[in-house]
Amino acid sequence: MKAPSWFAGPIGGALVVALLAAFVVPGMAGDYGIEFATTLVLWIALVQSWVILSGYTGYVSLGHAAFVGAGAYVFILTWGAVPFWFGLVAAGFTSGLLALIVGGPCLRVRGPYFVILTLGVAEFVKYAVINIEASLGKFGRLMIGTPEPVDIYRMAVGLAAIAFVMALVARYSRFGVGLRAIRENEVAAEMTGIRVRWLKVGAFGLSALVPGVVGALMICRTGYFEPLQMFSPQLSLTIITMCVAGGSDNPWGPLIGALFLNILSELLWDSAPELYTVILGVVLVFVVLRMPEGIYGTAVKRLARRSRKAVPGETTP
Amino acid sequence: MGTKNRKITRRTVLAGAAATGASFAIHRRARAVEPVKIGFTMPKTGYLGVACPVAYQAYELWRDQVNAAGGLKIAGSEPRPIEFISYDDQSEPSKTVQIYQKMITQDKVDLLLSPYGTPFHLALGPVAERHKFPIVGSTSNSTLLRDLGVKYMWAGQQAPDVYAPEMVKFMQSVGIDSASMLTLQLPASLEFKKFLTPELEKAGIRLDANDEYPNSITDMTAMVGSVKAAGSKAVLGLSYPLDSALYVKTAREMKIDVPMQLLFIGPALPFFSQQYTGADLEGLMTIGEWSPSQTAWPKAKPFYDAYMAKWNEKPDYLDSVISYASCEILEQAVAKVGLDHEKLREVISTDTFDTIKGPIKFDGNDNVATKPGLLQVQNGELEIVWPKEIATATFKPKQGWS
Amino acid sequence: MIAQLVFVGLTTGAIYALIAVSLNLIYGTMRLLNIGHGDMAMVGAYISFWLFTLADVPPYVSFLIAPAVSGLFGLLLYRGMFAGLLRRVQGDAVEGSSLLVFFGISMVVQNSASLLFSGTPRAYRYFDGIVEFGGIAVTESRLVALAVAVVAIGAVLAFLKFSIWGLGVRALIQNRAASAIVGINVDFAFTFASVVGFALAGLAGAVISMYQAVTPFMGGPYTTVGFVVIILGGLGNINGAIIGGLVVGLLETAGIALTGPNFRDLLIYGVFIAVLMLRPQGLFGRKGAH
Amino acid sequence: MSGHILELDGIHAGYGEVRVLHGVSLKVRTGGVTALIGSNGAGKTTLLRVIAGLLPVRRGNLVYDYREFTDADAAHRVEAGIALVPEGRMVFPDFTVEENLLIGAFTPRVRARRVELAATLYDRYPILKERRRQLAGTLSGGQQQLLAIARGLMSEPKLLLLDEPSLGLSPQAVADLFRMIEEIRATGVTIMLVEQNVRSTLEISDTAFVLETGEIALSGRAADLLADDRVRQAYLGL
Repeated sequence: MKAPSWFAGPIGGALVVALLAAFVVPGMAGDYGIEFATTLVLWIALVQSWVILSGYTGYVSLGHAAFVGAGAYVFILTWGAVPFWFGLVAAGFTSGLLALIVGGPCLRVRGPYFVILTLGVAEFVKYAVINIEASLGKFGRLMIGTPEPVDIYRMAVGLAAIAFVMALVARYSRFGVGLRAIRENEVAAEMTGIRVRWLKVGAFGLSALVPGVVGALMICRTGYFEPLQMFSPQLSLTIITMCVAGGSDNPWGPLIGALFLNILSELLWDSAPELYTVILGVVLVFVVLRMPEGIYGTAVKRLARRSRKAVPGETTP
Repeated sequence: MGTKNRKITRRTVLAGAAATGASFAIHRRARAVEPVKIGFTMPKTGYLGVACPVAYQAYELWRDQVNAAGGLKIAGSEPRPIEFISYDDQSEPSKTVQIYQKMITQDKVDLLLSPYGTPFHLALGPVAERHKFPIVGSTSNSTLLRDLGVKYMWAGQQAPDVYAPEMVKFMQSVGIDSASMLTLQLPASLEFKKFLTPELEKAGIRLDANDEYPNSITDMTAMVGSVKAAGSKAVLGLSYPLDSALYVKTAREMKIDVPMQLLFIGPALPFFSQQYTGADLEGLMTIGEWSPSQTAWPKAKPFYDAYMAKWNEKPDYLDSVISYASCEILEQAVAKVGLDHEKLREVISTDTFDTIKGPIKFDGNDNVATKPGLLQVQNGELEIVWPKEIATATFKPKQGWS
Repeated sequence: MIAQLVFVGLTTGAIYALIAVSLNLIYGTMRLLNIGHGDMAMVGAYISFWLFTLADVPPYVSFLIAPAVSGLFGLLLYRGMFAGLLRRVQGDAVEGSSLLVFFGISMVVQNSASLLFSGTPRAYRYFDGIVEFGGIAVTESRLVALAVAVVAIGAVLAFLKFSIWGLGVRALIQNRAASAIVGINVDFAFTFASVVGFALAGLAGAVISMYQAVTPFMGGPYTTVGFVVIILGGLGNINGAIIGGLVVGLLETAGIALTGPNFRDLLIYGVFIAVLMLRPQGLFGRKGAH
Repeated sequence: MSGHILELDGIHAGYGEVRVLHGVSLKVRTGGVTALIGSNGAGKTTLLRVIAGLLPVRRGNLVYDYREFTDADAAHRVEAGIALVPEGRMVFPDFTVEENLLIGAFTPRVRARRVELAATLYDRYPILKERRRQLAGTLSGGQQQLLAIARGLMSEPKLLLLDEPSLGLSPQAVADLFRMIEEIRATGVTIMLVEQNVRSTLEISDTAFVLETGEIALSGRAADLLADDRVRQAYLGL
């Protein structure tokens, strides 16, 4: 799939939605609404970044927490010393760089080895940062003068839009064809001349840029940095949950997964404050067992069957 | 466990949908007076889930007591019953921020109690400031709250820069001239270490073994072994509940024979005395300046008894007590000036409050009335051994293990 | 001191090995990545705690009851969920799907426990005398843990080595199609692996409850260690899991004695990463086994 | 030499969306060697997998030993006397030679006699006895093939399915293999043989079927097929 028209539509659409979200929602929603929307939009940015490597190639990474944490750490280190925007960009690029460094060796292993290895690397980075902070005599760092919630929200919207476009381009460009060839059959892909190794490491690096910035925005929200929080493996697992719930073969699935789980969590924790994690678990099990292609994949399939027409964004089993 | 606040809340209005301020309670109890809504979050799930019951159990006890006595007294109006609006913040400060905003703007709570833990107080400071909503802090003890420069939040516990010198004074008073320090790599204990180290140095107390360990620790043999080899007169365990228990297990195996063995958080918790009793518990020290047997505080013993009766376990002398005290402060302030937030801020900032741990008075963000202290297990009960003014017993060196 | 460190490391390692062996039994046969394994240990720990607290049932009786309950749980999960999944899905997709299903189950189990029992840590005293021998002093519970782990692992090994069914399970771990060819009832063997795998996790939990506070969220670290261990030892390699468990146990005691306790995790994950870089199939895995 | 041990009637089977067999019907006589030949991708391996119960029948009927076996699972078929020696051998590489043999007698009918069955096979194939403690993964290709067949014999099959046993073997090993097949045949086991080595196969076979694109294209006595022009052209390169 490389039809440019198919490209332009969603990108334009993403921009329009992003602009609407950035300027209309704050007027309508109260403080709480903006906080909810920020959370949602940050999750969207995270899941879009995750699919670039893990959704398209099938290398399921549990290492996203490391990139979020590393971004947050660089951001707090540069806080006050460099302009705000520069700090954000530095956060993204540091995480990207980290991914490039660890990606080479990590991507030599496959399947469950890769899953657990990325978890191990993320934990390693976490405890490294904890030790560095402790040796510096730091005990959590406070940020004073962080941007207003509505500004953080707008930045998050922008970031999510960028992440979405990145995921979209990565999916439907030649780059994406290569990535998906890796998932289908890595050896065959290599033999057809695809530079598998570069592609994988490149995708890993690319997928780490956005979480770095997300990490920076996350600490802006609370004005506080503490490594144990920012490097939580729970975050990586939640990303996977959202992507799988939605379907992780294209940018639409994770988008829907993030929307679905955020709204569900929102509905549940209010009406059943202590049961919602339990119900969330049940929903996850149900989706995986009954809708293996995710909500989006299943919906597309149903629609296709009903209309007997080709539907954009084909899915693979 | 225990009774949960079974309230019916409105369905959250999602972003995008019109978040209207007009609230209609689906279910309103047939009461003449509308309850006072008090909101807070607790980390019921997530990594703090193990620690927070001591705090919310104190809140719930307070609510039940006030309601049983006819409701919350409000200056200029009839007493009204208390209704809690409480949520699980999943041990995530960002969730706390989000939920407090919701409670302020959508649930329209009348008053707020504080969440659990220092990072959560810090994250909440700016929210209190933005909405000009006073929050009496409880389980927060960091100098960072001061750095935040907020006018609507106060710390219940003393910051380490006040605490550390007191601890060292105590050590000098009992002739301790050397110590080993074991520090958990979490913010509160690292901060304590930072302020304690120079104080020890100033006082000429030799620091022998000085290790830090991560929260994932499962075995302390190596660390406690280095303490044993050092032969210090004190072990300062800047630890949290689970690793405090691990320390005791290991120290017992290795027969650590040190007169002062202090564990930051732990010995006062109920599960600790399920696991260790008698000679093992005897003589252990922890931080805190409260005891039900301090007769200078007439409310202390009744609180202890009521807590025991309701929850069938002892309160935590640090967290339960300060959480309850923060409720008392709010209660007394409301009785004096009503529910107006600005007036509340005014009175909380200036008045002296009579609580279960004696008078509390704030200067800036800090409680300046309570002197930080140390507790020691003696005959199975926690006694205040420092400061001298409120001591309920004198320090006895730890006498070995069972 | 060295003897003390090594011995304590071995007791810790033995429990890790027990958890890893059971995790590997489930992974090796069915290719299910059970990230709820530690939560089964948590269930076992609560069973042991409540039986002791409410009914004065001594822990050594719980060493039978806890595995029975968690084994039943394994049976229900296999019959209710994974039998169907394994029929439908093949290859890498099994690992991916099972990871998520178990993540969901883990959320349910952890938070149900939290709802039922609250987050308060629980503990009880049993086997808490101190035994001294050859310059080593340890709490009895450590010795009991060591003994239980050795006996349980020994029983599993003996079964795998000497019984025809054990041979069948080992055959299944190597090659599912070939196992079907020789007449192994794969479904039955899967059921067996589920029951035994979960039962051993419950047993480990009952043992752990003697010396560690019980909380709803205590399982997570054991799951992580379990995975680190089985990857160190080679996925599906039962002997590798035992040695891997002991290696991690020793790293935690002797390793941090040499470096410093703050390096605990850097050490464990560092060794883990290094091993995977140098020998991607694990210390004892066969090249191309996977 | 009477009757049919296996009767297939209109068998359809495949993998996922891919259909491989489109209505295969054939009857295998009891005793002797039946050859199944055909080009790559014709569905020979698939057919053997269907007979062994590794792949479900989608449509059609499978009767073995005059009993309905269409839906029986693999374990039941082994118990009833069907043994498959798969393509690529599939010995258990981490097992010793002995363990590989013993697991071959897993099915209840022979399980109790597994040690004596192994002893019999050791007598027949001394090389296995020599290597009994060696890991199967370290054997040569020819030895692994021998082991795979011996493992199949451990279940005392009535019908032995051999899938490409000569693949990758040296000429000497191939010759040994065909001698071994003749010996097994002499013990009364019915053999169904899939081979690329069409000439040698037809020479030792009694009957033969030619499978083309999932259907039976030709069948008859092996000797007749060896003389058939179409077979000579397509499979013997003459």
